[in-house]
Amino acid sequence: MIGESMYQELILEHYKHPQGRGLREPYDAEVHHVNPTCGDEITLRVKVGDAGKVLDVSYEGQGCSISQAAASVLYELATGSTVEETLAVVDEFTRLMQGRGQIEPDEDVLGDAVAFAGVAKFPARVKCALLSWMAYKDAVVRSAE
Amino acid sequence: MIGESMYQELILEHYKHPQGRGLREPYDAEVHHVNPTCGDEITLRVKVGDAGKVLDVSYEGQGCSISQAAASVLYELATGSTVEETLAVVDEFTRLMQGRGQIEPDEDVLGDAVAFAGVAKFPARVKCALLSWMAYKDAVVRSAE
Amino acid sequence: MTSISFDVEKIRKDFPVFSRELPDGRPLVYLDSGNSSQKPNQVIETMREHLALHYSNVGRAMHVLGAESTDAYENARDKIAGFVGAPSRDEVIFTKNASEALNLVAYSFGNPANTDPRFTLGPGDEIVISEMEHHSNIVPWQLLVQRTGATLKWFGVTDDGRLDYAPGLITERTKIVSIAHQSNVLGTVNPVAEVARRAHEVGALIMLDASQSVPHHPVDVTELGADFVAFTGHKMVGPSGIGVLWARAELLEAMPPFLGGGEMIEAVWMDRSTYAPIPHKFEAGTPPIVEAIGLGAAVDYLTEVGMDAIEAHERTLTAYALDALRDIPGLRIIGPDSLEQRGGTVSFAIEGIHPHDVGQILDDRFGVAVRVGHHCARPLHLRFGIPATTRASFYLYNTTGEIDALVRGLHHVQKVFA
Amino acid sequence: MTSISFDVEKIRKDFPVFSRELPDGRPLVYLDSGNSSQKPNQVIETMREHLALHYSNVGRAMHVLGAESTDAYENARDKIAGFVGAPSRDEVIFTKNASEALNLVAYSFGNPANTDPRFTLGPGDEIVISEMEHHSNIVPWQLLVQRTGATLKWFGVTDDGRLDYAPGLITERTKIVSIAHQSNVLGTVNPVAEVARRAHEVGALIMLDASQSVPHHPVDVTELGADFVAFTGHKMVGPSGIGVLWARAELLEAMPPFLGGGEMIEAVWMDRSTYAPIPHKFEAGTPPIVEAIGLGAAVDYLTEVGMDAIEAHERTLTAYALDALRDIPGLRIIGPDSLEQRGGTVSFAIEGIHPHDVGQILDDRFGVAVRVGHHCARPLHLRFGIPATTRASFYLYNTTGEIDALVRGLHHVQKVFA
Ligand SMILES: Cc1ncc(COP(=O)(O)O)c(C=O)c1O
Ligand SMILES: Cc1ncc(COP(=O)(O)O)c(C=O)c1O
Repeated sequence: MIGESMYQELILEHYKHPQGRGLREPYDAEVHHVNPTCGDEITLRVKVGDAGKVLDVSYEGQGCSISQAAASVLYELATGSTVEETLAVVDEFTRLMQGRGQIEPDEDVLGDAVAFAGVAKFPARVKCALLSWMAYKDAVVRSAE
Repeated sequence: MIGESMYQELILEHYKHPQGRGLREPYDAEVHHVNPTCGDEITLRVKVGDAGKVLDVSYEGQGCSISQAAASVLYELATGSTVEETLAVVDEFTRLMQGRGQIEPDEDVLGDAVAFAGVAKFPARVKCALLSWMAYKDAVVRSAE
Repeated sequence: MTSISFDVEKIRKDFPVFSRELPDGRPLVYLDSGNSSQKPNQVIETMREHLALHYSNVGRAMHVLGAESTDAYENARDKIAGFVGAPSRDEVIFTKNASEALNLVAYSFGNPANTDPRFTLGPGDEIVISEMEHHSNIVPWQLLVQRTGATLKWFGVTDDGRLDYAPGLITERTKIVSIAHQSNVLGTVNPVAEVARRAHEVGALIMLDASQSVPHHPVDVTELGADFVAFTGHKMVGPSGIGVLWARAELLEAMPPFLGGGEMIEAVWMDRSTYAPIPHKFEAGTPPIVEAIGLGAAVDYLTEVGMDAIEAHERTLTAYALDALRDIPGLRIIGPDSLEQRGGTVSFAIEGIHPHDVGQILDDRFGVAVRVGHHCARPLHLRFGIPATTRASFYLYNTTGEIDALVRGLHHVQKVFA
Repeated sequence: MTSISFDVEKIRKDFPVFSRELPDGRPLVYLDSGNSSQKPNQVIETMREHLALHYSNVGRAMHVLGAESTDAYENARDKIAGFVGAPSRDEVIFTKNASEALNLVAYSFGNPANTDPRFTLGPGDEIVISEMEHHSNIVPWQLLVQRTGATLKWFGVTDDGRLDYAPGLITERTKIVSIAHQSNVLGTVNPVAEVARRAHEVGALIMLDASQSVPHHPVDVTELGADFVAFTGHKMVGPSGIGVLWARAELLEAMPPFLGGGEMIEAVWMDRSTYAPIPHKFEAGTPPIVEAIGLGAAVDYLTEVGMDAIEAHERTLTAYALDALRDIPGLRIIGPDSLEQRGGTVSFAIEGIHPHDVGQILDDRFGVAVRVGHHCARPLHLRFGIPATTRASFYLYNTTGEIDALVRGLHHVQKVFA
């Protein structure tokens, strides 16, 4: 069951105990993204420091466990890395999610985010998983403007 | 093979030796019908006498053996009968042709025309068989006007 | 729980999918027939045999295979005409799904090349739908008003999930009313005969989206009083790729052609064409031949089981489900919670748990297949202030035991997210 | 006659129809693949298995069966994209047949709700087609000019059955050119890259009706230089009920939606909607799921045999047929009588005998299935001054022996009507 299950313990853990949740100051950019098909929403802020280091990712939102856990995992992966490093992870995560279950995830790049691999088989859920990650990408771009 | 074949000897016989072909005088009505899908054409005249007796059906046309033989068979069945009798045959023939091969033909009513039963399975051919019969019906209606 | 005469175990044996196991040995509990139904061997085998031994194009071919295919295809039309009480077989148009049937009718309006006053449409003219419609009965009309400048109006939905029917919404300006016979979310069966009467009173036409009624109830298009009725093969134990538009012959004759091409013509010149008589006028190109034949087999299958018996069986299941779900704390049924004028589709929300999570855990742990989301009826969900619901929908092959499995699953979901 | 590496007897074993006998023990000689092709076990079995064990609706379902169906359906899209060299899988739109694909593009023009200048259309604007088109590539454009007041123009056809290509017909006023890649009557392969270049030179778009080329030749949509390409599953050993529109992504994004409904939306409110990204934007309602999956299997099958090998085999058959037919007194080939730029479709007229009679006797006595009539290309027949032709069309499973049977049959026909 574990192999098949989309509900890896890790996802439930993040859903029940979201990391880094809440909107914090200071921030360079804030974005608000909505998934119109299911009503999931997220507001997300980023603060980037010297040498492109991501100092904080703070967020607030509502939605299913997948979308909420994805934001929590994102927070953990992003803070402390450089923008460049995190964008590489975002790209790999996007590739995995849009791969319709056909793609072998690169665990070295993805870390905990690999737990979402099962989601890729359900097109309707892919957007849930990507919501916060797309918001993050958007916010990073704006923070550099 | 005989049972299946659309090309009953009778049809070929009528095609090669059409009965009553040619346009004759006198007549009460003349019609010209075309089958636009395959280019078959017929010009047909009727002369009706006392007590609704069909005195002559004369025609000229071009097309496949089915359409030509159908006109020849029509000529034989119609001349000498009453309009009312022939219209009953036309109705039964139409029913047979439009029955998609599902209908048991009434041989007593149809006489030789029963040879066309195999045509009903080929929607593209049904119009060939009906061309002269529809022209006849049309001409009879006009002759009464 | 179900009557002796309805042998659901025997019926299940006709559906090969029930003999399979899901990964990790989960059984399959399929409660998603409102989305699409499973297929019996009778349908699968009819299609296989036709593809293997009798296939060819229809209508235009003049050889043995062509005659066999044409016969089978046109016989399917006869069967479907009989199944819904169509006065004439020529009124049955094969489409690819219900959505195409709805769009076909929508595209008949406001076509500058057609002057029949019933189908002209422009600013000032009105179209009436309802808030409980499937997107396939909303978007075609939105696209139509965008093209023509006509106005779209709609009936609301009451708190208990009924059509908020206000006859006054249908006026002299209304050209067409299009509503669901049965809601795919609420299960509500609408008073369509009454709405049809009102539409005709003001000279408007009426279309019914019967995608959720024809598979589950005996339906007679004449009794409904409708002008157009759309339904879809895949929800009635038939194949994908086939839908049906029934319409009164006189209207089909007055409508402009929709798709142009082979089969729908009488004669073609480079600069103009004349069109084939109905039904072929609306069937451009090679039709879904084997799919129509499969739908014919589906209709035979449903008829043999008996539509009355199917309706009664689903009623039993629905009563059982409503009772069982009512007992779950924090569960709210969206739609009528009595059996009156409703079918076997039950949607609900569970306090504090997103439907996506409900559906996925039911599937992951218990093999229970339900649908979660807005079920292509987003405006209806907006009306109830929720982004999504969980929906269980029943069909002839379902059992009360499967509803028990659903309920057990829901208890587990609540535990996981407690 | 065919090369060792192409084992036609082995291929024929994959097609169950060749193991059947026609009534009265006639063998089946199927020379009507230009109308619709037969299906190999690989396609039939893929469909049967999916219907039996993996079926459910796609996209919207979140359970094991939903994932299996969605996977299989979307994999089919990948396969078809690969088969025709589409730069992106999102450019492959599933329709019900080639006719729907052609109509979809025609309906994209002159829609008052869309302002992209490439798709506006009105009086003064021109559409260019040709006299050799199938009705499915004529009537949609006729309907479009009737709705919009644009002008329809066309290339003629030369006496030897070639496109009478005059670049000057395509002008600054031309919005779209739509022509066949290969004629379904003449067999002629048109110089489409040249026509595409000219169309693009004046800022017009170009659509190719590839219904008769994709099944028979290796086709790469990018090499063709086209903007839109339509083809159909049933002519390429795939099922009925499925067709394909390939188009450049950028154009699909600029086009207005065609059919509205479930699956093609992003968000719906009662008064407006936003649409899904391509390809789903053009796939309203439940798609032909099992049919797309079957087409995927068809493409796998053709790829395994090899499109180059199929093309070479058909070339051999065509050369053999042209030689043999030339020897029949009173027989006139309509179309190129050399192998240059032509495919395996040979149409002809026989002095003094109506094609209906030719076809029916071939079938009746010899089990030889050819097509007779105007093959949905009536204007082309008018051009040659004949109401109808007899057409033999070849595919990977045909043999030179079958062409011998055709020739024997034609001699008999001449005897019957002598
Ligand atoms: C050249 C050509 N175009 C279009 C079509 C139409 O294809 P379909 O019938 O699948 O829509 C055909 C086949 O009938 C064809 O041969
Ligand atoms: C009420 C209703 N209308 C229309 C549709 C659309 O049917 P299809 O997807 O076959 O076009 C559906 C099903 O999806 C439905 O439930």
